Amino acid sequence: MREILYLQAINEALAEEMSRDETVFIIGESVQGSTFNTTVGLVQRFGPDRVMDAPISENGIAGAAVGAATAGYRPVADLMFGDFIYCCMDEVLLKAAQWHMLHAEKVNVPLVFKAAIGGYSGLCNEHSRCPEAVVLHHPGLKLVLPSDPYDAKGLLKTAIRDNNPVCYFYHKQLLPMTGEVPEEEYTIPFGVADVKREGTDVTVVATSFQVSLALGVAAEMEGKVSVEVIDPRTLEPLDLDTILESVRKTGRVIVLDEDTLRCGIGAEIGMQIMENAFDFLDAPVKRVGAANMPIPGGVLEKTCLPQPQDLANAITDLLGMDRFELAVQTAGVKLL
Amino acid sequence: MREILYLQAINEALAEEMSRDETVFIIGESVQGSTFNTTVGLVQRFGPDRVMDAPISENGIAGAAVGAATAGYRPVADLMFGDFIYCCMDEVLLKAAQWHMLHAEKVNVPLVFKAAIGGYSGLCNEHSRCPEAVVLHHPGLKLVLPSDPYDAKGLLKTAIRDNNPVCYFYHKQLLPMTGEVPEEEYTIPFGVADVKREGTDVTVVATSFQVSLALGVAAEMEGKVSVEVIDPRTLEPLDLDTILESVRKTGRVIVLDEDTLRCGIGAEIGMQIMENAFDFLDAPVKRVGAANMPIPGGVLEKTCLPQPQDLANAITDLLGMDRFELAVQTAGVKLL
Amino acid sequence: MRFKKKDLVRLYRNLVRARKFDQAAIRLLGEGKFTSFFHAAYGGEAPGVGGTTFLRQDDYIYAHHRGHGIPHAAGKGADLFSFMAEHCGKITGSCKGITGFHACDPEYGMLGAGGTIGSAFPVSVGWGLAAQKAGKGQVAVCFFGDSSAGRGTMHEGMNMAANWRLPVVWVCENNGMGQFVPIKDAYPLEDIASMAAAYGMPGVVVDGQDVVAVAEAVMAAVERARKGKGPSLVECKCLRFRPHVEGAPDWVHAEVRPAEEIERLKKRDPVTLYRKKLLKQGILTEKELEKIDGEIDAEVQEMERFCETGAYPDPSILQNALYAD
Amino acid sequence: MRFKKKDLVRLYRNLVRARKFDQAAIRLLGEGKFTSFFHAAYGGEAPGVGGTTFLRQDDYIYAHHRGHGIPHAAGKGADLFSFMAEHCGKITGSCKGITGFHACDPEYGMLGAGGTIGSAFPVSVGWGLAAQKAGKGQVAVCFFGDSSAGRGTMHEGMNMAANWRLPVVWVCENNGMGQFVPIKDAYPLEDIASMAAAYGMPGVVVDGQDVVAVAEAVMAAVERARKGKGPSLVECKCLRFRPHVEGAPDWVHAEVRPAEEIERLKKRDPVTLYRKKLLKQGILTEKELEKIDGEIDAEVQEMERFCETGAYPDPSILQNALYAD
Ligand SMILES: Cc1ncc(C[n+]2csc(CCOP(=O)(O)OP(=O)(O)O)c2C)c(N)n1
Ligand SMILES: Cc1ncc(C[n+]2csc(CCOP(=O)(O)OP(=O)(O)O)c2C)c(N)n1
Ligand SMILES: [Mg+2]
Ligand SMILES: [Mg+2]
Repeated sequence: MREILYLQAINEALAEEMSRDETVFIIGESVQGSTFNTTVGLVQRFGPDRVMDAPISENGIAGAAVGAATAGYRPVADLMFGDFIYCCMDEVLLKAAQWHMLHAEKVNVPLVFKAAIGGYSGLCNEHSRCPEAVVLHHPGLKLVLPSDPYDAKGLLKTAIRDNNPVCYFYHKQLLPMTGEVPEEEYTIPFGVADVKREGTDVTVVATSFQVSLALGVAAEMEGKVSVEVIDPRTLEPLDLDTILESVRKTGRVIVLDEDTLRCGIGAEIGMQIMENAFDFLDAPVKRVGAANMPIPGGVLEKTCLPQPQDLANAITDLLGMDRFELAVQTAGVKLL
Repeated sequence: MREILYLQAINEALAEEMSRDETVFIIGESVQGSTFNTTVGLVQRFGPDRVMDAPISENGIAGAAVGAATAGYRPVADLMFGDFIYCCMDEVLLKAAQWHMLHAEKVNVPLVFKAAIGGYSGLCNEHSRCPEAVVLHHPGLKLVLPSDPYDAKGLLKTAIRDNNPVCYFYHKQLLPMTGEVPEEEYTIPFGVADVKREGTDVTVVATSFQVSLALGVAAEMEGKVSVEVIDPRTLEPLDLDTILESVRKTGRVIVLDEDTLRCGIGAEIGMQIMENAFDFLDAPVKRVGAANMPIPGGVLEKTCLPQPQDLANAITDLLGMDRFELAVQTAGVKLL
Repeated sequence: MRFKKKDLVRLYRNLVRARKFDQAAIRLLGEGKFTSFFHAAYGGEAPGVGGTTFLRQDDYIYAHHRGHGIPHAAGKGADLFSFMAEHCGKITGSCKGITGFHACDPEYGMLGAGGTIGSAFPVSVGWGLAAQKAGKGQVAVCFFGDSSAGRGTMHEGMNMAANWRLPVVWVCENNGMGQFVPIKDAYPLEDIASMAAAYGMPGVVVDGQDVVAVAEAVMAAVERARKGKGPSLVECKCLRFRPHVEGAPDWVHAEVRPAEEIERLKKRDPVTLYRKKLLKQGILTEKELEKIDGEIDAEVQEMERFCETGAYPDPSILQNALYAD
Repeated sequence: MRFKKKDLVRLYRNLVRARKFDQAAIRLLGEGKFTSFFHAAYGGEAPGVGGTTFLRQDDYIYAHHRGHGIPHAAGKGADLFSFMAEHCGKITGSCKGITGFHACDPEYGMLGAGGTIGSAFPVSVGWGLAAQKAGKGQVAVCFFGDSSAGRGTMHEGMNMAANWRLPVVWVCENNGMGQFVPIKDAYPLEDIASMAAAYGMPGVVVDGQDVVAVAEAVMAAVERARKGKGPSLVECKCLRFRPHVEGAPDWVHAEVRPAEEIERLKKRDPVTLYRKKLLKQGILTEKELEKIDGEIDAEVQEMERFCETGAYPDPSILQNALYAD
């Protein structure tokens, strides 16, 4: 099968859905000349009315998407860096997420908030965040986190077709990742986890770029520890069954998350596991994530964000083994 | 000892700290004519330069507080309803919370974000929220949740004197609550939980208005179940020790939280208990909180927000007892 | 727009409907029949009514929170019964009692409402965008208060609309107050309309107590928008006879607004002014006016029965309501 | 403000410092010595330098992200070595290498910086408030880009400052672009200064390539602010010779900006223009200019050594750094 880049996969999904459905349009800052190359070439093909370069107005962009969605369009609001969602929380969390239910299902809000998340580029606190936990805390938004090109394309197509607001967060470090993507049309349903690697000793639940990190660690540990890596792919809806099945097998779980722990993804998935599989657990669920601080830039970033060695340590600790040094490095794509 | 209202306790703390320290000032919408009566009488005493009625500009108010704080003042930024924090998340979570550490401790950000939180008034999604989990997820902000007049006063005085940004969230349903408050000056240190009721069968961890709810349920169950109610009072810093001590005694815990569960306070405290006292637990930590939906108004609100009976059911389920009906009602103050 | 007699009559009817439904709301809240709060329009009904009565059914409107959109819904022709039932928390409400105060009537271009002041602006841009894309000549009319203009969302919304020449009309209901704060203490200039120039769009000030003046100004802006000439701002100087929210003190900063001042304001009651005008111009006789008033009184009574008899919603309606299929 | 010869010389020195440090930054980033990104000021140094050189040390400034504040820090007199070291991620950096690009020099009124465009406005209001309360005649000068003006925070900030007559000066560095989007496609009018009228404050446009013109306009606004007359907006029409961010394509919408256009822009290089003027007016001779340039070259070399020799911070510096005592 042909291999394409993660960013190309996103681009293809956008192009295909825009061709398929005239009501789909993109609105955001510098989307014609694409900050992360995911929207490259689209304005040439679909024109500036469907690939709209907006003023620097996050509230305006997100709110306009809500308005247009309720009026029958399917906007993809490009928020550029995921961090910028902090500039339009009212629109995202209190409008997009809530208007369908609160208005007694008389209106739909079919839109996608698309944003590039994540660190490991040394860009400091306001260009490195992963806003998943904040989104997940607020009912009403679906939450998609593709970890490779195949998922990136299939999940984005599903996101655009969904009749609900979807946060589609793609990771900056994954942009240059290559992977097999069929030429033929396909979509990936929400709420179906993917077992990215099978194992028997310990379950690692991770999304987005952390899947790569976990797979790297699992490969390095091969022969010593058998690590199962589960990628829920969408955190809302969450495929808890696949996770629980794995837990029943391994009895030991780590939730690996790029973000800070407190009230984070690890806390939530950890709790759900404990609530539903307490008796299968040989040890408490472990969380591995960012240190409790704003994300620093420069060389200190790695003190904060989870590193392969942190996961390896957590695994060996959980299994009561001696720690050993890993050779895996976290990627560090320079962003421009 | 004299008894005063919760709202008076807040008012007294403000007045005392403003008298004590000239750099303290209040900035917010309609603070001279006080929306919730917590700032009543202050403009007469301290003048409009220290009790500033601002335009409807949440970003402006929160950001101005950050600026003034870094320049040597101690602003109390009144955000009115806690929900309005969604209109200034960038200022609260990425500026106030982060500037001290990121600027290598060269600047301090001593300010208080004061807001009225909570539901049970039928005011629907945008006038009923409890934004604690979002705050707690972001390192750098202290988080204070007084559950009675005594705590309301003592904790607010500490908040204003703290050299860091503090979110001080007071609950709308508690405003008319009376309680003993000494005439003499006192402060309450952060990070010291209060055991509001001792018990031996089950530990209920709750803050703010949920403490009242838990105490009501505990009283109703008296004789049947011995419920210990722990109020951390500040979620950051969190007095985990007092909670763990209780868990070691009871072996069963419920975290009661007014907000939705996912990535919420219950998930976090639950995880911390499991991480630190797994072997003392006779059953998984239980969470009781809001249903996974935007908070409805009107009569449907009670379908969403936790009710005394929900807590009672959780307690009996946890203890393997038959459920029984409670007589306790949730308060319902009409807000104006 | 030149108004014909029947237009002027319609305007009167809608104005009186707005007034009487607003009065009913004040009363119902006082009787404890509302499940949440109410911000009465009393005295400031003309902008909402004048700004909507002559819109097309498929035009979008974002109602201002004052009067909770009763004047706007009255003018637009949306279902006022279900709107009042919503306030009573009944299943027959426009949101099935789920919100307790939001209007939603998609058939009449009311696609939703929010509770954070200023969130109207960006959403209205979205409706304007949809209208422009659809190319059917629809407009989006966004109503907002003087003090709501303090929010940054106003700037983002107005700029985006002007930048893309969207068919949006911004109608400011300037009643001089934002909760307890006079707008003169929250904005340095006299007119909110002064902001329009910053976006290169027309900004006009009209007497917001004169429902015809409002209708003329808004419809001129609407026609302009329909022709693709972009947004405008119409500022209506209006009044508020009641406190910010029913049941709360009527504060101006930390002082109570004197009863005499309200009496003085009441001399410019928009309903009385319009009645006088209609009589003077011989459009309607006293008797005809009374007939209309009586019909609306009957409508209000019927509405009250409608609200009374409606059931409260069952929690089950929320079961699968979070997402659309 | 009438500039004396020594003022004009100081302005030249600061302008050249801005230029040479900015060039060094471009070079260092290219060599992989920076830990994050860099948005070069090249071509647009004059607003930052002209807007800060004559401020008091205790005046507050919020530097624009263009040049990452190098021009502003250069003018203000803040420590440029530590600022460059910050970009190299060293412990000797202004934030000990914690941010990789934020300036912070409280002794020179630089109390911090953020990465979300437009967050400058409200924080600057806070500094203006502090200045007003302190009553020592300080001002806060907030630098921002043309396209940053799209954010709602601009409106909230400008309105609050005008409403309370705060000593704030808003300096817009209008280089015609916001990342890949020309401001003409993001704002309907020619001048950002047109927004000033909406707040009843003066709004002037100056040639942002002329460092003296900038200094004059900003200092006039500063004097006004110091006298308690409130805020002003000074728009500097300036240029950007480099792409939005180093290493990225120099897009205008989806087209690459032609090399010829940049060559054309370079005819209005602010350093060259100012050199010519100084020579023509006989303020400085070619030799004197070269002497200054040489001194700054030496300073840059020293700075590079400073950056090179500095150690990387140890993670332990973050241990107890989240909170102040
Ligand atoms: C974001 C936000 N801030 C504050 C409020 C509280 N609030 C509701 S209405 C109002 C005053 C609005 O004034 P104006 O826009 O002039 O409308 P009016 O009520 O005078 O008609 C305020 C402060 C809110 N609902 N949302
Ligand atoms: C809230 C937010 N939105 C978007 C960005 C991304 N961004 C950084 S600089 C920039 C362009 C700014 O343009 P302008 O204000 O004109 O400054 P210039 O770079 O042209 O000097 C953008 C879109 C950001 N950092 N923060
Ligand atoms: Mg008003
Ligand atoms: Mg620019």
